[in-house]
Amino acid sequence: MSESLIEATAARLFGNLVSSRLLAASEQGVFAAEAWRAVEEAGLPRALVPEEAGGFGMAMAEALTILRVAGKHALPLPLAETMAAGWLLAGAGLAIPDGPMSVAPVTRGEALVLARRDGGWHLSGRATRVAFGRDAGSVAVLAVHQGVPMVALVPAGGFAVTPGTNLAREPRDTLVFDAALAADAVAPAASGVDAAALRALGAAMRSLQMAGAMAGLLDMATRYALDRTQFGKPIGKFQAIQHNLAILGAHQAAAGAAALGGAEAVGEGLRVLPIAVAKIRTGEAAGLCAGLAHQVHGAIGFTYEHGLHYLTKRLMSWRNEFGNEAEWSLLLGRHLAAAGADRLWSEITSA
Amino acid sequence: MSESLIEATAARLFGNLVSSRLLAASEQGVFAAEAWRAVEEAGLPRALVPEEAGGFGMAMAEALTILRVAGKHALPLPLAETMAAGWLLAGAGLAIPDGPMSVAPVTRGEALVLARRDGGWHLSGRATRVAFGRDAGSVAVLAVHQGVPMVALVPAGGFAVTPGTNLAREPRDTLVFDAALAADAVAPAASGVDAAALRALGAAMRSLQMAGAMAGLLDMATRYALDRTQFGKPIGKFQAIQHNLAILGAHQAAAGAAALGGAEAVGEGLRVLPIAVAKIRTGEAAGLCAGLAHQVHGAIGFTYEHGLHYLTKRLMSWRNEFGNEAEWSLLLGRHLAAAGADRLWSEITSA
Amino acid sequence: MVDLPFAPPPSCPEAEDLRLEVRAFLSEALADRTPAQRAESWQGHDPAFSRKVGAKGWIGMTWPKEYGGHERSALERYVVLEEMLAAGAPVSHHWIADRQSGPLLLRVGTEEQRQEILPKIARGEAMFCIGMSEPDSGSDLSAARTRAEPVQGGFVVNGTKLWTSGAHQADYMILFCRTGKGQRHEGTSQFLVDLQTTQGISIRPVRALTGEHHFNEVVFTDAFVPEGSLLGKLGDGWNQVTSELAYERSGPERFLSSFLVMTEMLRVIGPEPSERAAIAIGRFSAHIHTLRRMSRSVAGMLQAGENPGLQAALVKELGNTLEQEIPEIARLLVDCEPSLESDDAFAATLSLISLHAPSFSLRGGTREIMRGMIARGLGLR
Amino acid sequence: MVDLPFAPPPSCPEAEDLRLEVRAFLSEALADRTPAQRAESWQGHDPAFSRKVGAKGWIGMTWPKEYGGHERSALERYVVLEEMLAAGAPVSHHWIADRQSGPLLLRVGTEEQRQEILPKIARGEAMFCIGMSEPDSGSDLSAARTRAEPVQGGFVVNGTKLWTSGAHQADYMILFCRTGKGQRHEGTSQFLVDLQTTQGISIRPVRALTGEHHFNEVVFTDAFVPEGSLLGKLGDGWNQVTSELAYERSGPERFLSSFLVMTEMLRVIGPEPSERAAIAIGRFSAHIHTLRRMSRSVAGMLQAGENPGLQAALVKELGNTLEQEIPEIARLLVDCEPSLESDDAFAATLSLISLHAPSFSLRGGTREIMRGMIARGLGLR
Repeated sequence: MSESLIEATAARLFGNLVSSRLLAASEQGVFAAEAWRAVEEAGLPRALVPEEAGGFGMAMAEALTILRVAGKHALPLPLAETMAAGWLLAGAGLAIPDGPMSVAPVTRGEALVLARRDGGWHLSGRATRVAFGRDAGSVAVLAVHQGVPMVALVPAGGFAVTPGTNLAREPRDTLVFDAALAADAVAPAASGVDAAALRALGAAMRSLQMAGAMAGLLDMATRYALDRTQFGKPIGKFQAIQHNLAILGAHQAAAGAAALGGAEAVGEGLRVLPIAVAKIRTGEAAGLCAGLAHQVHGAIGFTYEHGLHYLTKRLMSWRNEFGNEAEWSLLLGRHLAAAGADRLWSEITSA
Repeated sequence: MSESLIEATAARLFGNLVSSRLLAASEQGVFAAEAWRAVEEAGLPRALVPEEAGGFGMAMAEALTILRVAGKHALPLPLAETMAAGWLLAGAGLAIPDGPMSVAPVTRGEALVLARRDGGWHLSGRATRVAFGRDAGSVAVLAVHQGVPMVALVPAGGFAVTPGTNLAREPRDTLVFDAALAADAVAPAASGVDAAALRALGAAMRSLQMAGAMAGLLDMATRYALDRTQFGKPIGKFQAIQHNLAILGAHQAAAGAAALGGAEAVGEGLRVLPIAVAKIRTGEAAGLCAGLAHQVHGAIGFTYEHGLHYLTKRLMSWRNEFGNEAEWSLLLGRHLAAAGADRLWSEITSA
Repeated sequence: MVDLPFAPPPSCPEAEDLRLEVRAFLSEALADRTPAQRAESWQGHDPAFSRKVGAKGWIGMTWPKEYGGHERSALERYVVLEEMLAAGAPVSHHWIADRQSGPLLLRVGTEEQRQEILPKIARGEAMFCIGMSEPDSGSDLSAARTRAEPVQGGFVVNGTKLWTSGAHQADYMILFCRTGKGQRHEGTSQFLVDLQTTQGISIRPVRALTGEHHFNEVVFTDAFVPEGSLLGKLGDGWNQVTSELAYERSGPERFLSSFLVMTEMLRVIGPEPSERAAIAIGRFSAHIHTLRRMSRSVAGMLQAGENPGLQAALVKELGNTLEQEIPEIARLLVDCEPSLESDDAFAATLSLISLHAPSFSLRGGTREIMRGMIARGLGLR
Repeated sequence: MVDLPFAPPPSCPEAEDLRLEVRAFLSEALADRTPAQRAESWQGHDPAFSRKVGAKGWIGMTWPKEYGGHERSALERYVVLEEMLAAGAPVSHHWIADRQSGPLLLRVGTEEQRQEILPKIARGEAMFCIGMSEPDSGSDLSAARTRAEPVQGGFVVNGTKLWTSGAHQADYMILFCRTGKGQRHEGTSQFLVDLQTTQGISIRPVRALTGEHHFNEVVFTDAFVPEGSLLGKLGDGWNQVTSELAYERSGPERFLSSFLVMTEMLRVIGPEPSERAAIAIGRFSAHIHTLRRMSRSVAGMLQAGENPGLQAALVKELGNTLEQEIPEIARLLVDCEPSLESDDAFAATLSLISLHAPSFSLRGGTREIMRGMIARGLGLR
């Protein structure tokens, strides 16, 4: 994985912030507020926001690579979600608040309803599996009004939270909205931005996080194999372990390539096919790499104390979020089948 | 694999009969007539025929294990087919001729038509992928007449043959029937014997042949790994090769167990679920074991001169015959789904 | 002729009557157990349940009656085991003792040890744990460093055991440690350690990645064990432990750990599944059907007094692969964001089993160790 | 930080124009080729086709113009390669020379060798074969025994090369053999052997399991090669061959060998596939899409003059797995009894590729060798 300047910066920051203690506390439901402030001070949550709206003005593909680094460190913060919220809000021309944010809805088939009321708006509906919903200072919501996708900014308090978690005990909450919003808290989404686009952005983000987590696994597992001695030599000298690490290495490399392809596609107007590829390929690699990393680590990797599980549990969760491999494969496969056999190759090369 | 007396006898016989030269000639379309005579003299083609009809009166499950041995030696003869034909004929109370036989139809969806004509019968229709059709002295045919499954014995000449082959260049011919048959050449099939039953018997037989072929692969690949030296030691001393052979060994053991289960089910009135299990499990193992055996052998196994391919090409063919894994899995899966979650375990234990 | 012999399983018609009896018992005894609790499989702990199982005569089934056993066949015992696993019964209070510690005592224990312990096990009242692994001795058991030094009237034990499942709940530990001067396999012995009465043992939880407490670190500090606690022959520990491991690996728990994912998936999918789901269900069931046959063949070997070490390794190799594959396929057949706290039965079951799945090919011997054993069976080592 | 660096592929917009040009050429040049013939992939042999490709300027694309090359980028060359493979073009007459022998000559050849040979290659008129493997030297190249002894004016070669693809059709062989006293890697050299004029070479077909003739055994019996045929430095054979192998493994032929099965499967499955088929098509395509990206990254390394050995091994590891998986899944999605003689395009394509599939993870270096290289890249060896 070649590293850009922004990635190097993020790696230094996250490396300093994230400890086993922080991760364990986060699993207990304690929001890492101090770490969040440091990340916010570095400006990272606004990485997808254009310069004129208070962001860096960085190319989107490059900005998104921050999430690969976050994934590698299992950063227990709503960085991806706040970036996505900022992108939604900036696209709609809405002001972007400070503080952690999230986006909704994220689950297929869910929709929120906006209605005009008293010169302002009223938002209602239910959104499940909202990442860090309980910790968000505000949530950027996508809702349709009279056929037009609208973006609304809803501050905490504008929704009721029922807590839930994923396998890594990251918050994945159910939010029930029933809120009056001021007229200027709602605006039409940027052109082309709708529920499918938000889902695609989420898929691209999780792909990058997964690619980072797998790079972390490769690093941890290889180091462990060089350290741990059994039968009189480091286990990394056994051909079977070498092969396991080689396979892990190959799949994480593919995941990294696919995820970067997805990030580029976000920058090119959210081209959906490379994002599908990214989520399919990283999702498939996730389980495989997690399994191999555990196999190399043996019993120690199965303990809470050892940090391996912070990465493997995230991988086992993230691959299901914003559409699993089957969902995206079905979309991609149907597209290719409709194009037909004689266009298969040209579809793949132009996707 | 534990060996019965009949298996030991068959192993000795096939071991003497089958040579690389015989196999190469068979691939060129030369019928191994001399070998056939020896197999017939040993009485093996009648192994499924009851004593009163001129057979051994052996238990069916035991008799079928001959086919495991045949598979192991890649016996290039219609032994399974002649056994199946004898079983069909004996069940219908028809006389069983000497000589190689085959059965038809064997392809899903194909049916032959019997009509009364001139005090006798007329058989018409087309049957594809009939094993050794061109070499058969006669073909035992299953056809429906007025809703009743009938068995007919059709001597060579009673059908036109268009030759075809499988990947191992075993004859898989298209037969077009248009024959007048004497009244006593046709009789109702034994109770419960219909096209599905014939297909199940075929599936059980191919499962046994595959299990045998995989046992042969394990033997060949293990010996090769002990003989072949690279990097200054037998390749079988490398952990990666040991693991490949262990996986091959495990899957061929499962294939052997499943195939014997299928054979027992034939003896218990053609119970279809264990036969489905046999074909699914051996079919899945077939490709895996063939791939591993080739991987262990390296380039030499890829040459015509080396005998490995006689087994691997058969495995890659047989797994598709009488229903591939998907077809049988669909049948089994639908059965279990219809029974429901709370009966899943009891269905598996009683199948 | 290189081969891996697997005899057809002996037939055992009486086992099928027993099966119905076990099912009737379990349907009542487990009525209140949620799918997520059932998914704990043989790690579920419930001493009251184990006592009930003991009262039914389903612990120590194959042992002589004089030691509280029931002199039934290994095939009958097999039926009880697989029914317990398929139903998700909380068997951990008696499982290890029934599987390996009891048989070990029968084989090498003194008459006194047998008389004292075996009836308690058979009643479901004596839980065992296995003190084999150590911090530097996982797959490589012969690197164990815990040592028992002979003293007046017994031995003094020092050292640390790790990954000891259930030590915090167990009554006894079978301790494997060094007692002599030899290297590696030599100079090792086994002891029957009473965890309730022995001084100098501290047990610290080693939490699993789920936060669950199954494993422990067990530290022996000048712990005195009496002479009578030596199990088998002094210095014969390696041989004893090797045959104990064949027992440890011989059961259906090596391929049924994910079975409840299948059950719950079938419930979600319903009676008319998609082609894709039906094919997956059919395929998994064919694998389980075959592994059951192979596993009954292993039971037949136990019944005949043969060592099923190689065959058990083959079953475990295939079974672990299947157990790990089932949740991976299931999650794609039923769209689901897994969560341990989900009140959806499928999601909760899938979550727990997915998190445990990586351990299936570690516990009871890693995949590498199993494949090495099979390679040895093929004459490659 | 342990990692396996993979730079994003450089962008190369001009390559996309070229792509359209190649497609137009191929759609005409291959119009009469049946699916089964296309399935032969880069083993298909057609000297007239190769001459046409040479005339288009698509052989030796990156070489200096003074040697008949076209000074285009490795990314442009990559586009030509993958378009040829995806279309099933019969490229074997020029493939090896373009991929590795030409670059080898460029790197280490004498000016005379380059002037004489490279333009011929670039015209598609010089077919090369690679004399590396021997009966006892497959994966272990350093066990080679073929020897060239110096004599007046040149060398006399004795020994046997095996698995030499296309030797019976080739004009030249790049011979790897021993020339010095050292063991293993030491004392080896490479020679450019003119197969048309050299005496003492006999070429015997080694038929493949399909009956096809691609491989050969090439026996050298006191074969004299002139001094000027030494390629590179005497004794430097091992280093030269190692970097040659990185070229051998760097191309898209390591993951596209089964692509035509997908094409023909899609034709059978039609525009409205079952959920199961659509998911499989989507998944395979995602893998190919990703491997293309990685492979373009390798091309970028070649362009930058970097050694892509490790990255090529990663692509080959993943690519071979995919190539072998595609026919295995396809046969279950479309019910089919394969036969090489079938007049059904899918069956014929599937048959040929299924039979060849086991060789994908052998040719160009076995899976074991690739994984060993990756492990070395991770610092484990």
